[in-house]
Order: sequence, then C-alpha cells, then structure tokens
Amino acid sequence: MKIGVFICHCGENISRTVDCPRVARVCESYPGVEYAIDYKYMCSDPGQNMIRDAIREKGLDAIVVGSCSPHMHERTFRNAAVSAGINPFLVEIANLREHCSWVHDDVEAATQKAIELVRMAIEKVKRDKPLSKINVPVTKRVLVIGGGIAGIQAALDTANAGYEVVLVEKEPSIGGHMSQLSETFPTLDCSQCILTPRMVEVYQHPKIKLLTYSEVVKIEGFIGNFKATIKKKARHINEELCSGCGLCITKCPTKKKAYNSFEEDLAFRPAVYIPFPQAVPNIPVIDESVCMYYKNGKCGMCVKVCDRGAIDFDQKDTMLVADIGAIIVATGFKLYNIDKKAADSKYKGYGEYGYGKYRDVIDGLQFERIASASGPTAGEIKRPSDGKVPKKIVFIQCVGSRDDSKGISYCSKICCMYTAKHAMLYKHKVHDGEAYIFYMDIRAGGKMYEEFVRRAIEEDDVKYIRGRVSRIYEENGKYIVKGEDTIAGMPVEIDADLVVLATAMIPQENSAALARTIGIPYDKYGFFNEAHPKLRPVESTTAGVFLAGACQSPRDIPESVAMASAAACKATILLSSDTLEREPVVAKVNEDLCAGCFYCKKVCPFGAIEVKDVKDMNGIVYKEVAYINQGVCQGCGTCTATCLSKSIELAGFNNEEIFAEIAAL
Amino acid sequence: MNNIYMPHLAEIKEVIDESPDTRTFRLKFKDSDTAERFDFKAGQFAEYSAFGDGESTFCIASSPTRKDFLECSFKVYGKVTQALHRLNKGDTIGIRGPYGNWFPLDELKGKNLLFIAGGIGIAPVRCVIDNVLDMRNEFKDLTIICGARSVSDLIYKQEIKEWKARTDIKTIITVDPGGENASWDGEVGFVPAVIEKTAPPSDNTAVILCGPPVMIKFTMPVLTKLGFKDEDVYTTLENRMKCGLGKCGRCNIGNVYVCKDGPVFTYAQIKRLPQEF
Amino acid sequence: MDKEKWEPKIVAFVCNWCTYTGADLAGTSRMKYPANAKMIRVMCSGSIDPVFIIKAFERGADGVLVSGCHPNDCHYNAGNFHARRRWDFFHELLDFIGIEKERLQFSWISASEGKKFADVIAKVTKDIKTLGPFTAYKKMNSEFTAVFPEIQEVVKETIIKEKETV
Amino acid sequence: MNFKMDEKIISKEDLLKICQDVIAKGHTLLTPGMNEYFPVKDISQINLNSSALPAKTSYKSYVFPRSEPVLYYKRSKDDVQLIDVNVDGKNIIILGAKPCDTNSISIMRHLFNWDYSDEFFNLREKHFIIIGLMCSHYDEYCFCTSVGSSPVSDKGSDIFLIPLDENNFALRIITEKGKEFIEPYAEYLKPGDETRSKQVTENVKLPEVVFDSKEVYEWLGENFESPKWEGIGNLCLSCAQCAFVCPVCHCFDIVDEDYSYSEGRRMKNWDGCQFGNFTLHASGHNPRDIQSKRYRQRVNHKFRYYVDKFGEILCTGCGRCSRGCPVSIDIKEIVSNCKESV
Amino acid sequence: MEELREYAKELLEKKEVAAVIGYTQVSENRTKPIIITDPADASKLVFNEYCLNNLSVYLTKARINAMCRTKDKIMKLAICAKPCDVHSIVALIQENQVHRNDIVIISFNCHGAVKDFGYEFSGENLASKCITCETHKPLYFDKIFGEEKETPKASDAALARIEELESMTHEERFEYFNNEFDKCIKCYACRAVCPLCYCQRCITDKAIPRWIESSSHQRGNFSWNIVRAFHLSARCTGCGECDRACPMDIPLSLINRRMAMEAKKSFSYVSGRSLETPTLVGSFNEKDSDELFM
Repeated sequence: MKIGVFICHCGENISRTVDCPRVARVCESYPGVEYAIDYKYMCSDPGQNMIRDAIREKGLDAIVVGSCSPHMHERTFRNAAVSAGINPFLVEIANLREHCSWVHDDVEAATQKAIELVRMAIEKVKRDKPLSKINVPVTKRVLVIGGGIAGIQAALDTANAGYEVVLVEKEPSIGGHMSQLSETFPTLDCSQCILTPRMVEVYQHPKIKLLTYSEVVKIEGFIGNFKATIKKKARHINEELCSGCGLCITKCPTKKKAYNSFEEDLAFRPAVYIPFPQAVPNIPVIDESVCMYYKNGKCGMCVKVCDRGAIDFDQKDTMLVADIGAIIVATGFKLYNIDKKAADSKYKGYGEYGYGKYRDVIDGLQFERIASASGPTAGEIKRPSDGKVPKKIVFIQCVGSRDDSKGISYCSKICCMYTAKHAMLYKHKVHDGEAYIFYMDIRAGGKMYEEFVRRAIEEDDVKYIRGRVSRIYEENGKYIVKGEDTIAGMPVEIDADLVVLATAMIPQENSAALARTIGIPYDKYGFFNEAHPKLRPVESTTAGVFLAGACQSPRDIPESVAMASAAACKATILLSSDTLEREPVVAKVNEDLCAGCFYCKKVCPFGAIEVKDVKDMNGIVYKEVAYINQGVCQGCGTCTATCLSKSIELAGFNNEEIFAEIAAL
Repeated sequence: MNNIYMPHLAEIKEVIDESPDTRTFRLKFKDSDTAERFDFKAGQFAEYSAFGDGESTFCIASSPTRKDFLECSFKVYGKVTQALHRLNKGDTIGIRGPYGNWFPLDELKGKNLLFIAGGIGIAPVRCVIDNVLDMRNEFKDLTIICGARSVSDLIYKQEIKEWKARTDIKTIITVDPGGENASWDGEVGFVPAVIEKTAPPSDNTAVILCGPPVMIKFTMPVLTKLGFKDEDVYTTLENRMKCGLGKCGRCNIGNVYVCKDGPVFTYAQIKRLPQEF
Repeated sequence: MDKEKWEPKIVAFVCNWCTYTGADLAGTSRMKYPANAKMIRVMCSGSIDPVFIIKAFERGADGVLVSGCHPNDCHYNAGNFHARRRWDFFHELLDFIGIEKERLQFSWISASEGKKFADVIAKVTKDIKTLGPFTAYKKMNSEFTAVFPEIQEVVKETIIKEKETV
Repeated sequence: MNFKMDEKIISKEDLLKICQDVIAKGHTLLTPGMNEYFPVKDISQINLNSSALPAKTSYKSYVFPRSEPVLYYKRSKDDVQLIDVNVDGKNIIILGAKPCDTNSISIMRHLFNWDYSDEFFNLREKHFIIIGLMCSHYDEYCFCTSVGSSPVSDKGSDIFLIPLDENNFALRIITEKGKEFIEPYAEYLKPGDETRSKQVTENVKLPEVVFDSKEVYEWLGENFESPKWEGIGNLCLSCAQCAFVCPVCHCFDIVDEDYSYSEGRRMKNWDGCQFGNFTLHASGHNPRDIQSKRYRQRVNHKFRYYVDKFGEILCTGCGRCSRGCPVSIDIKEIVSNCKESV
Repeated sequence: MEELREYAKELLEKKEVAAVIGYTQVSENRTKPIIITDPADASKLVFNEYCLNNLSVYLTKARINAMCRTKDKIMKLAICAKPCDVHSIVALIQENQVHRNDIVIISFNCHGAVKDFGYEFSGENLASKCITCETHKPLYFDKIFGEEKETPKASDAALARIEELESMTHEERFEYFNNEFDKCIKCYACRAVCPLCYCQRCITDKAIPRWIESSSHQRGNFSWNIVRAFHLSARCTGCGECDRACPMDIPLSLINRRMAMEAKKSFSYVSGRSLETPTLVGSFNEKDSDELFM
C-alpha cells in the first residue's frame, strides 16, 4: 500500500511551532510511505492539486494530511482524493493545528508530537477499508410534535410545500401557550386574533392530519424512515359525529368540578368541556376523573342532549402508527412551578414569596388570563382572592431564572418583556394604580423591545426597582413585599394588593422521557440539544429530527415562528429527494462469531439492532444472532465496545485501525 | 546455534496484482549465498514472514528451473496475507524453506500430463507447468484445464496467455457460470463439467490437480469415470501449518505431517488418511 | 533516571463530538497545555473498549485519559451512560490489580469547554509526572529491552535503579 | 547410551551436600513440589519423598518453555534486521524426578529431531541432568505400567535413586552424563548393595495394568468413526489443561508480537490440539471442527500416530491430564474401555 | 436419589427431554458429569455433596443443543443444577443463551459441596462459595429433590484475603497479581469451565486485530487475566469453577468476587439472581455515580 503524506503549514499557523519540513522528512522514512511533502496551504487550490497530482503520479493508495482539525477540512481533502480516484475513507487527517501547533509553544515538543500524530494516521490509513455511502429511501411525511405556535407554523410551512404532515398535540386543542396570552409585546396586538386564523388553517389544510388529545409513545426507525406510534387518548366523544354545538357542556351537571387549566386554575369547568371557545378542533372532551357517569354509572345527561349521538362512554385509547420521513419537535415550555404543586424536586421552590399560599401571589400566565378579555374576569384586572381591583401591584422578575441556588442558571429571556407588558396593560386599565417591578437587569434586545420598555417607564410611569425581593407576607389584606433597591442602596417595603412573579420558563413535563423516546439528546434542564449552537440551531443531533420553539431553550413568539419555519425548511429539504445518502460509518456484525447475547441490542441507543435467526439444514433455528439495520445505525460504536466476543466492527473506526493507532504511539 | 525458525530475508522486486484479492510477489534473496543455495522442487512450499504479523504458508509459484528470482502468489484471507498485501516493491519479507515433498516429475517423464487447477490452486500447478515446459521434450502431451470463479478472479493472466500461444500445450480456461464478461473467449462452466466435456485420454497420463476442496471433491468422480487411477492423480493438501518442519503438530493427520510427508499426495494416499483436511 | 527530564507518554481516547471538538476549541482559543497527550478519536465514548487501555499500557503509555460528552449531552443519547458503567468496573478492577487510579482518568468535556480540556490535560500530565513512569508494567518488557537496549532506556534505567536501591 | 549398571549408596545428608554444591556453582536445581518442579533456593526446600503424587506440571517447560522467543526483528522502511536468540546453556539438575517424568524428554526428542533439529530443545536438553527417584505411591489416575513404564523404572534418568531407609538411597548411575555429574562427588558414595535395592523395588506396589497398548493401537486404527468419540466430545469442554500439564505434549504456535513501532519478536508458544482454532484455516474452514474429532486426534496421536512415526507411545502414564481435568475425563478409562460398546 | 433417577428416566422415556445432564459417581469422594440419553442409564445419576461441577456450562454447547433438534421434534434438555448453578442458568437466560422453556431444571436443596474431590465433605473441605451461600433452595426450578440440611460452618477466607490485599499498597498488589498471573500457562481451562464464557470465538483467539497476546509471558498473561476478569464483571455468578479448573492455582475467583462486591456496592446488583431484573451490563441509570469523571 502506497501512502502519501501531506503536511500543511497553514500559513504560519502550524509552521510557527511545528517544523513541517522535518515532519514530512521523518514520515517519509516510515514503511509504506511512498511520498511526503509539506506545503504552505494544503487546502488551497494549488495545495489540493498537489495532492491530486501526487496520487496520480505516484500511484498512491491512501493519503494522510497533517493540517487543521478534521472538522474543518476533512471533506475538502476527501473530495480532492476522490477526484484523483481514491476512496474518501482512505484519507486520514492528523490534527496538527488545533491539537498541536496552537496549543504548544515548544518547537521541539510540538514537532515531535506532530510526527507521532501523523504516524498514527499513517498506521490507521494502512488498515482503512474503502467504504461507500449508504442509500436509504425517504418517506414523504413529517411528524410535528406539539401544536403551539411553533408546531402550527412548522406544520403549515411543510404542508404548503406539498408534503403530508401529522400534527400531534397532547391537549384537546391546538394553540398552546400563545392562545392563553392577552396581548403580545411589543405591538400589544391581540394574541388570539393573530393565532386563531392559523389554527383554523391547520384544521382545514388537506395535507395536515391533526391529532389532538394524542401523544407520541414510540419512535422507531431512522432518518427518512421513522415509524411513529401515536396514542390517541379517549375523548369519549365521537369526533366524526360531533358538530361542536356545545349543548353537552352547558347541560353537564358537574358545573364547577374541575379547575380550568386553560385559565391557569383561576376558573372552573364541567366534566365535559372544550378548553376555550376558539378551540380547534371544536370538539369537547369528557374528563373521566370528574364525570358522574364514570363515578356511579348514572347521569348520562350529555347523551340525552346530544342529538347526533356523539357521546361514547366506551371509547378507548387507540394507537395509530404512521410512517414518517422527518420529525419536528415543538413541545414548548411550561412555567416553573414554585411550590404550587410541590415543584420539581430538582428545583428548589420560592417558599418565601408565598406562591400557592397567598391567592394573590400569581405567576405571569395567570396574569395573562386576568388581563385577557376572554379570561375569567373578562379582561378586568381583579385580584383572585376577593375580586377587588388591585391598586398597588408588584411584579418580580427572574423568579427561578438566573438563580443557581434554585437550580436554574439560565435567563428565561421573555420575562423582562412580558413583565413590562403586564405593567403597561395594568396601567392602561387601572389608571390610578401603581406598578412596581423588581428586576436584576433589563434585557430588552430585539426589534422595538427597548423602546417598549422605555415606554412603560416613561409614558406609563411603571416604577422599576433594581433589586431582589427577600420576602412577601400578608398583613391586613395587603402583601408586604420586602426587598432592596440596590441603586439607592436601601431596603424597600411595598404593601401590594397583587404580586405577579415572572417565573422561569422550563421544558415541558416529561421532556426528557420524550427525548429518549425520539432518541435526541437534551441538556440538564430537559431542553433539547441542537446539533450545533451556531450553525445548526434547528437540527437535533439525530438525523431527521428538527427542533422548533421553546423546547430547545426559552424563546419568544417571533423566534419560535422563525425556528419553526427554519425547521420546516430543513424537513422539506430532506423530503425533496427520493433517497438519501448516509455516511457509511455504521456497525456490522460478524454473524459467524456472534454469540447472540444481545448486549449490543440492549445498549444500542437507536434500536438499530435486530434479532436474526440462523437455521440449520432442516430449517430449525439453532442460533440467534444480532443484525444491524444499516439505515438506523448512527455509528456510535457503543455496541462494538459492549460486544464481548468482538463480533461487531464499526466501519471507519474498526478495532484493527484503533489498535494500529495505539501501536504507532 | 542453528535456528531452524530463522528466515532468510528477501526483497520484493515486483508486485503483480493478479486479481482484486490475489497478488504475486517476485522476490530476491538479500544474501546472494542464500539465493545460490536455495534449491527446491516443484510442489514444495515455504513460510513467508511479514514481520510483526507472522508467517504464512504457500507454495513456491515459480519454477525451480528459473533461479534468478522466486515467486509466490497469495490470496488475502487472514492476518498475515493482509499484512503482506500492505507491502510494496522494495520492502523486505522473510522466507523459510523449501519444505515438504514435491511432484515426482522424474517418475512422470515420458507420460502425458493433465494439469487441473482452480482458483489460487493454479499457483503450485504453474510451478510444475513452467518446470515441465523447461524440459518439454521429456514429456508427451500436456493439457491444462484451469478454472476461476470469474474473469476478474482469474490469476496468471500473462502466463496463461503465453501457454495459450504455444502449440505444444492444450490450454483450456474456464470461469464459473455467471463469472464471464462480454470479452470472455474461454469456456464457461465448472471445472468438473469442463473436464467431462473435454474428456482428456487417461492412458499413460498423470494428473496434477490443485484447487479448493469442493472442486477436488467433484472432480475426482469425473476423473475416475474417464479412467484415471487414484495413484496417477497428484494433489496437494492445504492443512494449516505453522512451523513447516514437522514439529508444531498442527498439520498432523493420521500418521502423516502434511508439512513434511506432504503436501503432495496421490489421491490413493489421501483416501487412506483420516478425512481431516 | 532524571525525573525532571522524563516526559510521560499519555494517550487520550476522546469522542468525536464533544471532547475532540472541545480540544479544537482549546486550540482555536490558543490555550496552552503540555504536549504529552496524544489523542485517538473515536465516535463515542461508548465505543472505547477497555482493551484499548491495556494496549496503550503495553505500548508504554504512562497514563490514559478517556473523555466524552457530559451525561445527557451525548451525540448518541446514551453511549456515555454505558461507558460510565463500564469504566466504573474497569477502574475498580485495575485498582484492585494494583494499578494506581491516576493512571487511568476520565472526564466529561463538552464542545464548548476548551478551557476544561486544557486544564484536564494539564492535570493528567501533572498527576502522571508525580507518579513517575509506569515501571511496573514496563518491567514486563525487560527481557525484550535487553535485546534492543536502545529502546525504552527509561525502563532499563529505572529497573537498574530499583535493583540498586534493593 | 546405557552403561553397565553401577549402583552405590548415598546418605540423604550427603545428597543434600551435593545439592548445596550444585546451587553454589550457579546451576539450577529443580525439585518437585505440590504443583510444579521449582528451582531450589535453599536445600531445606528439598523433600525427597517417593510417596508423593506427581506435581501438577512436569519439568517440560524447562526444555520446551511455554513461551519463548525464536528471533527478534527490527523493521525499517527498506530493511529488516533479524537478531538470533541465544539459548541459555545453563545446567539444570532435576532432583527427584518421577519415573513417569524421566521418560518424557526422550519421548519428545524424536519429534524435535526428525529431519530438522530444534536446537532450542536440544541445547536445553543437553544441559539436563535428571536424577530420578523411585515412586512408591499411585492413585486412581496413575497408569505408567500400562504404557510400558513402572514406578521403579530408571528409563530416562541419568542417575536413579531408590530409598533404602529413611536416610539412605541406592544411587544408580545410568548414563555417561550421570557419571560425569557424580564423579566429583565420589567421596560421598559408598559401595552399593543391589540385593537391598532390589528388595525395595520388588516390594513396590505397582498400579494395575489396565490396558494393552498394542490392542489400543489396533482398536484405534479400526474405530476412527466410533460413536464413542461423540460421547466424549460432548463432555469435553475444549480446554488444553490436559495438553499443557502433559509431560510429552509438544504442539506449539508461532506468533509475532511487536513491542514498539519497529521492534518485536517471534514467539514459539505452547498450543493445544483441543482448542477449536488449532486447525482453523484463515478461510474459515476447520478440518477438526467439533470437539469429538479433536479428542479423537489427541488419543490417536498419543497411542497410534506417534507409535507409527517414532515407535513410542506419546504418554508416560502420569495421569496428570485426568487428575486435572475439570470434567473428570479419564484417558486411562477411555483407552482401557475402548473395546466396550458405547 | 431413587426419585431423581425415576424422574430422569421418565423424562427420557416420555421423550420430553433429549438428554439429562447430571452427575455420576466415579469413586467414593468424587463425581463427574454425565450426559444421559438412554433411559436405562438414568440409574447412573447421583446427587450429593461431591457434585461439584457447574453443569450449566453444557447448556451453551452447540453439539449438545443439536441433540434436541430432530427433524420432527424439538425436545428440551434436563439439567441437574445446584441452587448456585441455577444462578448461572439465570444469567444464561438473561443473556439469551438458553430459553427458560427449553430446559428442565432439576434442582436440589443444597447444604454445600466439597472444595476438593477425594476428601470427605466437612467444614474444612467446603467449597469457598458455599461458605457465604444464601440460596440453599433454588430460585428457579422445575423439580426439586433432597432434604434441607445444615451447612457446615467455615470462615470466609476469601473475603479475608480480599481485605488483606486491599490494605496493601498498589505496588504490593501489582507485584502479587503479576506473580500470580505469571503462573498462567494459557490453557484456558478457566474459560472452558465458565458457563458465561460461551463466545463462539473468544476475544483472545482473535488475530485481526490481536486483542490479547497469545504468548503466556508476563505481559500476555496479565492482559488475559484482566480481560477475563473484566468480561465477567457484573456477570459472574460466583460458581468458582475457574478456581477449580486452574491447574496453576491462580486466584481467579478472588478477582471475580471483588468485582461482584463492586456490583453490589455501587449498583446493588447481584448477577443471576432474578430473571426480572435487567442485567447490569447493557443497562444504565442516569443517576449512576459520576464520581470517576472530571
């Protein structure tokens, strides 16, 4: 095997601390190296030509390039090699810049290390096998998980591009948190007014199959070829028959049995309900936990009043299976529940603020409902405890966010803006009211955002106090907010009628479980990880799974919509070809030697490993072996290390190659 | 100390790619004394070292009558052959040998010879053919029947061309059904079928038969049918060997050590051995 | 043997996505760390077989570092979780057999932790320097080094020195 | 090689003095312990007990080491440098070798010297001085008498000891090598009394002869395809314990191992015919693919093929293989019952 | 004993099983494995304190499994297993080597087995694993024989040895184990008798790449023994067969036991005890200790 070695100076980036000509000279003396040379810029056109010419003239079988990180120019050099007739997998890169010249000062030590790095690459390339790309077919259908504004936008964009969409929403209606909002910053336009048309568009779109009150329970397969199992929870209403007249709701005798979660528990709802008047689809749900029929088998009022016979008490959860080509995850967020219902144990609550204890200490979403014209107070600002109009209101920002001691280090990003909006809305409705905002910093980066905050301060006389609140307690129907003003450098005490906490945005409940179901990584909070923070913000690291909205990190509406469109675009790019090429870095089982213990199957994060029967001459199964679906395998190699008999090899990183690298040290 | 495990060093003078997985090395001993003393007979084998990966056994493929170089051909199977395959012209390998017995050409003088080879089995046969051709007038009719899985798997294309060009040998080359290509002008069919079709005469004829076990298994009945006697069919056994010196015990079958008592056996001898090869 | 001059040989097995990229970042940020560690890139920390470490020791490594993505940050979701269990046992085994724990170290280094990478390499190098060469393992080669005296001088010297002290 | 039997008497004390001198001269003195023949550091370790069972392993590894380099190599781009190995010609004196062990070297000698001479074996053997000791104890696995040896046989010994009483041994000088060894110590030797030693040897209880090796030879020739092999093959677990503790098993493997980027050595390592990959070809074909064939090979090699080739049975009847077999397969039982139906 | 023989005979006669893997007496204080296919041979079966072998090693042997597969019928295998051997069978079932429905487990109430053949059963001659045994009754079985009896008392020498070793310095321990491993002759009897070493081709027999040096010099021995111990970590059920098989008396099960202690301490896992618990290898918990990692 004839190997060519090409050492790049990278201008002076490498050659400043690595003696490149010497590296080339020493490497030329290694067995198998036919040709070695150094050059100023290997990645430049003349540099690449040098490689091509050498391959042709010297009849090289494989090349090693000592240059920058393979993450930078591996593809460049592989392409150069391919154009000269070498398999791209017979190209190895020794990282002489990021891992050597840039991090060491001593020329001798760096040169020595560079020689060893190149030598390792030479030994690896000697054992590399030519590989070719794997072609897999693509199912032209997208699964969107989550029907908030991000999911809606992604579904519409994808469907408008001509691809089928399955939109799965766990609540009875799509709309998400945006449908709960009163008005949106910084324009103060009505949230429902801009959202509802989109929701209807989704409902009516011929390419979109809408599955509300449903959850994704299993994802199998791989990019272009997922198989999604979706649980459609029993609504106990026949969706085909229901006309959405709402008679069952008005006649239901269990008027105030359950908290209305859409109203953030500030109101009640009957056993049969639609979450909100503009719900899509406009089909009610029967809540088994409060319905009289399920309690004692009696009642059945709804059955009597429904002239279409749509009530179906016997309805069961059903499972649907769909073939999917790409997945867009848009599961959104929830608010940090400080001591409301025993907050998540990993976060420490804010007991000192009395949330859950005092009815007039509420969170941002609750205030949205109070301020909403369709809310429980019909848009009048009234406090939950006694319905009085609060004359003095305190907003506290960064409750949970940016507080390591409570378990959340990040900034929730939208609170500064919505608190300013809340204060403004309040001032617009209660003209003689006083609004105080405790803040740490005001972060109003965004088009018209800073201006919006200035307006709140300057035009609406909202009082901003820089400092933290230490304690809130009740005294004579007032809530004493004790804090400090760090600018004035003195303690502050405000007797508020209502306190609104801007609690942190955290991922939806079970986001980690969902991530595992789909097979995507997530961070320590449960937000899903993007493939690259800068260059691949809407892709997950799992091929074919894209991210949109606040499930990835705190986002406001325009960002969520932008991400959704971007994710839709990525998905349609994927679906636009009939087959797709995959990197051949996949694992393969030696079936003769496989002992069939299936530890590999247990550890495979992608479910790529299947059981294959081996039969004897009489057709009787005498052995079971592992079989790796090359389309599903992502090439992590965890199976190879787990396999006790070493019957699995990862192409491109097989054990012989790694042993050779170790031996060359 | 006379170290029987010490190989001679030889330089790879030329690398010939016979097929995608088969290679021929043309070798020259580094030490001219060794080159002079290295005497062998057709059918003998040697142990070839790729230092760092070990030794592998294959026959010497060049004729003992052509002493200026030594040739060996190998197919990439295991660790050592892979390592040998990585070597280039100018690299050094080790050779121990020659070992084993040989085709008794002296006894076969004056006879017709039928050479049958399949796959890499053509390597020992080539050694005999070249040897015989260098003393052509000592033998009568020569027939070569040579098979490969496909046209690209056919090795010694150059030599075959030379044999075909000669009028004093009958050369028949065949590839397995499905292995032919558009420009193929030889036979298509498995070796036993081709032998049956050509039906070479069996009187006063010795057969030199080398190839994969399955080919030998199906060829023997055909030869018997054509009237060949087991005693006249010479073939080689390919048991795994390590030392080549009759010591390591690996190639022991019954009371023979293939590396010393073989590798050349008549089919009659093989029939008397335990069938463990 | 001049312990001041002796430079340990360290092998680092790193995953492609986090630690290797983290090391790239350390480079891009021009952070400095000792040149002793040579990296072997694998796709995932889950694919590193303990035999690799034994092989590295056999080939004269004085220390080994294994590094991958932080838990939950694995490019392949769970490879590092499996690796964590595997290493727990292997590390415990080596310890019981009599190999100092510092000879084989582990870390989670994300793609954004260039600084951590530089620090970890510096720490491992320092630890190994404090421990000195892995003489116990290298002594197993002594018969061989007698034939090739020019290689692995260090080992020979340490063996001689040990004999003297005995 | 055999000289006229020359018998002397030596006291235990004097014998130990000789040992002391041997050690002082820097020779290796091996003596059997529970598990192995070990190099004696201090004469207090010597226990000349004729009623001990054979040690778990023989002294085979001192003449045929379990792993030894046959050459060293150093590669560079255009050249390979080979370095020969020097076998250390140190005298090894084996004191108290069991009669079932003394014979082993001479049995193996055939193999290592037919046609090609393995000097690694020969050079070591040349420096061996075997002082055998009569054996007075046997257990259910011993069968030396069935393979033509006996607990009182001095075959293979250079010097043979027979315990006369607690403190005295009859010392027979068997070979020239033995004579040369003992000559400097002539002062310790008292005139022998052959009647006394004869009385001792005649009183030794011999293990029963359980098979006739000729019959076994015949049977093996005729029963290559016997269903018996299948039965044993099912029980046998394919380890090579039997081969590795056997004093005469001699199969080996040759492998290269690198020690650094360019240097390495070629090793000759013990191998066992019971391993599945012993005969495995690189192509995947395996002539002895199942355990029954491998066990058949082992028995045939010992009792038939080796006899054909070299005229001796490749077995000394020490019973080590059976004593150590994890599944209690007893080779003596197998060959002695060979004629019985399955 | 008679009941056992009757039962085995019945299984064979009714052709429910292709073979019964059991023990037969060789001499007074010694038994050996026997594979019975003929009902008439059932009378050779025994069960007593001298039944030392862990017969579950035979369950993964291809030739024995082949006996169960005839053209028209697939039969089961019956196996005599002490309660501790059942642990190995559980591990094999978990590792997909055996299916519970394909075997008939004949087990016994057990009060210990001998350490060495050839000597009377007593507290002195009690197998190491029996000293700390907690399962005198099998956890899984199809048929059980024997009466419950008291196990002789003996001190746990192995544990004491582990503790002693742990109190040594690393250098001392390395020296100790290196000397022990140096004795290894690579006969692989430890591998052959281990029920969990069922690989078709062991890692040590692989040449491309050469995972473990096949030479039995110090380095090769060291690697082999580490890898053997590692591959059995969290899998070994502690049957102690490796110790018994080793002709060189290397303390193999001592290391296995130490690793089992680690499994128990860090993961509360004991191998081969339950068919329901997932195996430790091949599973993970996000909450596993992160202590090792910088």
